[in-house]
Amino acid sequence: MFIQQLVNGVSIGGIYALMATGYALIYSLLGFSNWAHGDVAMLGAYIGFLCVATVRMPFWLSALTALLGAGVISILNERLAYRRIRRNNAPTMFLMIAAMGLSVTFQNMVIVFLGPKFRTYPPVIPVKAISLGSIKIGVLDIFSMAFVIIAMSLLELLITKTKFGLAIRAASSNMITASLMGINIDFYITLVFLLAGSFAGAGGVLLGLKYTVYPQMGNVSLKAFIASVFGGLGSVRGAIVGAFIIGIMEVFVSGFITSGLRDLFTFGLLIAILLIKPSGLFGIDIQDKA
Amino acid sequence: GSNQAKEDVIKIGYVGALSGDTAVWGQAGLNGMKLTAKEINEKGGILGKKVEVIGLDGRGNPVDSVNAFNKLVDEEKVIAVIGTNFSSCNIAMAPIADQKKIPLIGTACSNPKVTVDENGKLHPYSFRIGFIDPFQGKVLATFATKELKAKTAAIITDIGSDYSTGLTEFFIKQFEQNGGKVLIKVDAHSGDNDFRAQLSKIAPLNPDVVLVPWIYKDVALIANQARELGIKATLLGGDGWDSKELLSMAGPALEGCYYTSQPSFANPATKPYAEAYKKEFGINPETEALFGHDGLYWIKDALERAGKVDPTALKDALENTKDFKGLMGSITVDPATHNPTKPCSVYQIKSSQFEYVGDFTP
Amino acid sequence: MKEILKIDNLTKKFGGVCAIDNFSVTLEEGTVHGLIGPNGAGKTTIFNTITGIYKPTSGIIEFMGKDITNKKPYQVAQEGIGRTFQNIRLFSQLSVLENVFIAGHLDADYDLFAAILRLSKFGKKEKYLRENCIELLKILGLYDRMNEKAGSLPYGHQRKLEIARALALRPKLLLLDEPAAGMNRDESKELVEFINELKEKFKLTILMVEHHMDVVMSICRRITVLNFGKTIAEGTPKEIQTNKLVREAYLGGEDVAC
Amino acid sequence: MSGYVEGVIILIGINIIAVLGVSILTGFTRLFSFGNAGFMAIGAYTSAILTTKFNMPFIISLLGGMFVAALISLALGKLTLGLKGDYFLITTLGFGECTRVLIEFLDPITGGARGYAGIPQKTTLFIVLISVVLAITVARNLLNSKYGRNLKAIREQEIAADAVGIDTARFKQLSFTVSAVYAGWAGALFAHYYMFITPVMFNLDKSSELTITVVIGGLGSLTGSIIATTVLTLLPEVLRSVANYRMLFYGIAVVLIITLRPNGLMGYKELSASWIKNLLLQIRRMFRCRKEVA
Amino acid sequence: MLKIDNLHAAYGGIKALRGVSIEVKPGECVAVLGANGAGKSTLLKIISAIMKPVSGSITFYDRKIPSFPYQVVQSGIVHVPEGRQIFPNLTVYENLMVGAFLRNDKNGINRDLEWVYTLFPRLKERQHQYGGLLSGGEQQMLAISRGLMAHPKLLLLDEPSLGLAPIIVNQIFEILKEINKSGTAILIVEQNAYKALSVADRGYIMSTGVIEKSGTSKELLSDEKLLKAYLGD
Ligand SMILES: Nc1ncnc2c1ncn2[C@@H]1O[C@H](COP(=O)(O)OP(=O)(O)OP(=O)(O)O)[C@@H](O)[C@H]1O
Ligand SMILES: Nc1ncnc2c1ncn2[C@@H]1O[C@H](COP(=O)(O)OP(=O)(O)OP(=O)(O)O)[C@@H](O)[C@H]1O
Ligand SMILES: [Mg+2]
Ligand SMILES: [Mg+2]
Repeated sequence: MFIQQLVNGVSIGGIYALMATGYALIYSLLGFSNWAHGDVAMLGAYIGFLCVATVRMPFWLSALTALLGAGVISILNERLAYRRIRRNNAPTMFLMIAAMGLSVTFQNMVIVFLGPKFRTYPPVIPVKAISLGSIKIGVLDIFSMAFVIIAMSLLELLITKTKFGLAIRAASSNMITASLMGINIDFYITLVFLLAGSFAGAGGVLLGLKYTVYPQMGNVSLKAFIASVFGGLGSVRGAIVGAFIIGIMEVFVSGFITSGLRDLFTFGLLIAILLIKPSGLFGIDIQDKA
Repeated sequence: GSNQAKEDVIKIGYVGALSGDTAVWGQAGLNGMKLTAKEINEKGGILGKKVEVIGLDGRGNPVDSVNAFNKLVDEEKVIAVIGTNFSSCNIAMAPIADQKKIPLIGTACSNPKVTVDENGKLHPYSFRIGFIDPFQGKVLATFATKELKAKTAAIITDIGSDYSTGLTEFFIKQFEQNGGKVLIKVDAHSGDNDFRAQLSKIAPLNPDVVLVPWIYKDVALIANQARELGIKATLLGGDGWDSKELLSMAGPALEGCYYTSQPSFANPATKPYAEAYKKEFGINPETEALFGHDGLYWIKDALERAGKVDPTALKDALENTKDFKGLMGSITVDPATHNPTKPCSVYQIKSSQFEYVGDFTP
Repeated sequence: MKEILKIDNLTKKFGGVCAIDNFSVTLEEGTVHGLIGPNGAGKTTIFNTITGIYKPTSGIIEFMGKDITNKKPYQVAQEGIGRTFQNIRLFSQLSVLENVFIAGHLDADYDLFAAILRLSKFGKKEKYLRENCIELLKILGLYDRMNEKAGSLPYGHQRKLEIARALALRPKLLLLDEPAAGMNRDESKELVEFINELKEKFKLTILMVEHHMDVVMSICRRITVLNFGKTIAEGTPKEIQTNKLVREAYLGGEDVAC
Repeated sequence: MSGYVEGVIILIGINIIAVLGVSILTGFTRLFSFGNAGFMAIGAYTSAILTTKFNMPFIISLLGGMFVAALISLALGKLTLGLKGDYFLITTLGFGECTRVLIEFLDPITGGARGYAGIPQKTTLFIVLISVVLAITVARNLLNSKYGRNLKAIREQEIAADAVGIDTARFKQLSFTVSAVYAGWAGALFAHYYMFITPVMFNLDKSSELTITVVIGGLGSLTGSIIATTVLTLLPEVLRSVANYRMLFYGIAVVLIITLRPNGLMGYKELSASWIKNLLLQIRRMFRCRKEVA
Repeated sequence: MLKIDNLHAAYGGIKALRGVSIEVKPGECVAVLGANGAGKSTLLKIISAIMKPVSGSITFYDRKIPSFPYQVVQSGIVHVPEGRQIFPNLTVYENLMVGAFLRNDKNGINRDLEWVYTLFPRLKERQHQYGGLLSGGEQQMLAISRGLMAHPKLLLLDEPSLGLAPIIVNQIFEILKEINKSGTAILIVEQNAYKALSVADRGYIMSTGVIEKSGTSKELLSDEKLLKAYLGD
């Protein structure tokens, strides 16, 4: 049972991780919680669904379209809302509120134009589970886990080892000065939103395959937010670790104590960690030097 | 009051979730009513007057629903309101319906407190079409022990839902009274989508039946995940299962499982209505559409019995309903509780179709 | 003369970096004491340690005979130590007057109920405080701009406002971190006169970090020179100017005239 | 006045009280909270239980709700007020969710997810109006005293606030507790108006609605908060009949206001006689310019 | 190479520049002097395009200056801004690498890195420390070094001596002389007029948004009255 629950936890954590990555990426650059991230994932899931079920494209092409589509939507968010707020030099809280507004807008846009129905992907990938002794592992879980690990490793390399990474870290620290050093801020921000949006799209498609597609499915991104705080805001690695901590924690509390108190334990652990490490497990805290 | 006896339209309100995460039901209910109103008007209306349906959004939220109810009564001057499918919304609206003396007919809201308050006092203006949790819980438990010969049961409950917790409570009571044993009750939250942590606890206990008192979207997920984890037990559920969507979402995983509901789209009598609905709106109807249909006809029936368009007269006529025949079965109102007494239908899923098994009373 | 601040064997380490290394100094009441040294010598760190922003690794800080070593920043301020910041830290969205007003909060000794119920005590204290603040702004020459946002003042005025804010606290000891930074000679000169005036008027003791030698040499009674967190010299301006170590480590070949 | 209109006015009043609490916390101290609905829940349930189970008079229940909210804010603040920015925010979010989950879990006392019914209707339009006036006066007096100035100092520059002798921890706590008391107050009024409460009424959506309102009104403007509350409570009512487009328009409105008004509706300013006078002057000047051009 | 003609600028309603015209010729070092709030920093901000002018023209090598900061850097102008503006959560080394962002010559970058480390050994000692934890003066050294890492054709410096110890100030001006000799043009804003004019070929004196006076350094330094009036004795 313990091992089965661990498997369950890792599987849920994987989904959270996928959502948390894009979320952390944007946080690291613009310093705000993009509450619309989950809804971009939701739109990605719908795009993929419509491609597969209505247009009858092959799955791989549909998934790709979903990734790109979500990326483009994410860029549009930045272009139409966030960029203007950034230019106004408004506090970062404004970005977060705008994201919340976008989240409400997207969810209801789907309800109005596509209907509030629940939808399921046709079985393009086997949903079967393999048994290892008494342990059952979903094929889809293995597939999504592999995707998560590969995508994360590439991203980690991108951020720590390339000029792209240096540019976004510099920009996140001080945009005006970064542009004074020759960094094309708008370009890199667009790139980051594309990347984050595509991650969200991938997450959306995976969520759709595993569960169902519906307008509120993006609300899991709240877990991504919590995961990022666990790991240290803005740290992609931290967000991933945090995602798995939450996934496993939730499953263990649900499995061994009671689901009714699940959130209590999750937040209890969160506060406990923050009391010891005020900026999360991997967050760097540059003290405000007087 | 006699809001509008003189006007030549009869305005009936509908409160339901027209936006937000539960809009599936609210929109279906309103559509259903509009379709029905059209039908009634084509056949000459009620007491020679045309029916007009006014739907307002209550978001499935008690506060919004109360505001919507107030607006329907105070601004739109409706003489009765149908809705909602959420007990929480109706419990909040019931005292106001009493204050304003406007009948309120709940649809799938199943908490006893919708019509009878904390202290057992009747809300005179509050009615409902669907049945109450204790009733459905009892039927399910009795069906499990008597028909399925189940000795052991497990339950997975949506702890955030009054519907799910209510059904669970009364199922346990009856199941144990019938000599069965509830091996485990696990909690989960809707919106979680992944129930494997909870189901993994059920799997090794091998219960005969598993009660899944959820809404069909979650039922589909729970069923699929339960099978994935090797749970072979028969799954049981209530009227939350009642949607064609369930078949495509979980078909094989639910093969041979049962649920209780009102007579609904699995009932051949509803076929013409379902087709008309599909023709009009281009989508399959949800059960809430049938509630809208029956609610409106019920009001027609009562008004015609009362012989005049007046909310209080309507209330009295509703209270004295005997054997009103709707698409969801016949309704006879118990004047002490305003709950309809009607049999509960049991359906089975067989080769990915709903199959009517029979009517049961506990 | 009475000693007002006494720092004894103060050490502050950041990981491997020893920013202050066994530093000791004694300030006499009513004097201006200079603290100079190369960049990164540990001067700002000493300020931050005195004011409780950093906890010292070891050592004792005594203020008017009282041990304030491990006090919190606000407690140190309430004891009577005001300071300005090397990187200006004004309440930039608030008006000039509000900046000073805030710092005077200790003078407004009414309680929450008096404030909410607008008791007469509240009105009196507020009026008194407001007059004091305006007085202070007049002295500093900021009266004309008192309703402007602090953040939109030119650099030099911002530095003055920082001083005004520190004074509104009615401190006995004032710590100034590079008050003349970004000022030209003329402005520096004005500043020197101005600080001298303030010192008399408010009976202040001042500890000042500054890289403008003309300012330091003309105003300080004594100067401590720091390098790598250690004192390398202490004495009168004359002594410091001629000190070989100081010239090598800090002044370079420069000839500084007083 | 129709019952509907009265109901909407009461709802606006209750929302104003809750939003003022968030305004003090977020607009004037720059502490972001996504848990104030949790304090509302505490106020609502405490007062409801006091009224129904202990037969307390309404005023005692009301004060009881506020008091318990204050106590809990003290305990929570002790733990979390040291955290910065979004880290603090997430703990308040967690608090809000945990409150809801706990109320669901403590079924025998709170009625769980099925809600708590049978609360007598004690909140009247008159009581709400008095409460709103009181809430505004207290908030205004508080903010226009050294307490409010100290909060603003913390908002602007915490280190400098420390350096002028402001016990930042104490004042943050003050702000947090005042905001909790306001939320508890609103919650108690709410419970005794709608007569029925369920945990979902006080979920994350409610908390974020409060914060959205404050930001849209302008961080640092009480009148802005009041105007925004009125607008945002009325907006869905006006849109109620467009049914399924309702929340879509609401979402779009939020995005538009936040992108087009860089400082919210009111910025840091308060609506006052002189503000209006300035506005009129500006308009007049505009007219003059036109004339000159013409 | 840089030519500014009749430049106007404003913050909201406040006019900061009112018709400023200056010029920097290839290989020249030019100083802009003036009291607090004269508009010197504003001038540099406009050149590097982080602020938009109200009117006026700026050309670089006879071409209109681009409208985005990164394009300005691409064209060879680097601005070392007022108030250090280092990246607090990047290490010293990373800060320097951002300075060299547009360069692709690995060897050249490494050579320049060694060079700034020899200029400021302090930075080498602290190379893995976060920029935000440096002392004020160390940050200033880092800001200047970061600008040098870009290897610009024209270097804009806003009060480079701010907060630096006298010995370092002297050193900085020696360095500026050196890089100017090796062909980099410099436009420097300074409070320390004498120091600035000792390296500059020419100077402009600004007050409240207008150029009051210009001339070669020698001329300006010999004009006692002028120095007294605008720069304090
Ligand atoms: N929080 C910190 N963490 C790590 N190192 C620090 C920290 N604060 C200061 N330092 C280091 O301690 C040394 C002393 O810094 P400090 O700011 O006291 O110098 P300073 O004498 O004020 O210099 P300047 O004249 O340049 O302002 C510096 O080398 C700095 O890098
Ligand atoms: N962000 C701003 N908002 C409003 N006014 C500003 C702003 N920045 C500068 N100013 C005003 O513009 C004018 C010119 O400022 P600028 O910073 O260019 O002066 P400066 O010559 O660099 O002065 P300093 O020697 O103090 O750095 C000043 O009057 C200043 O008050
Ligand atoms: Mg310093
Ligand atoms: Mg400047």
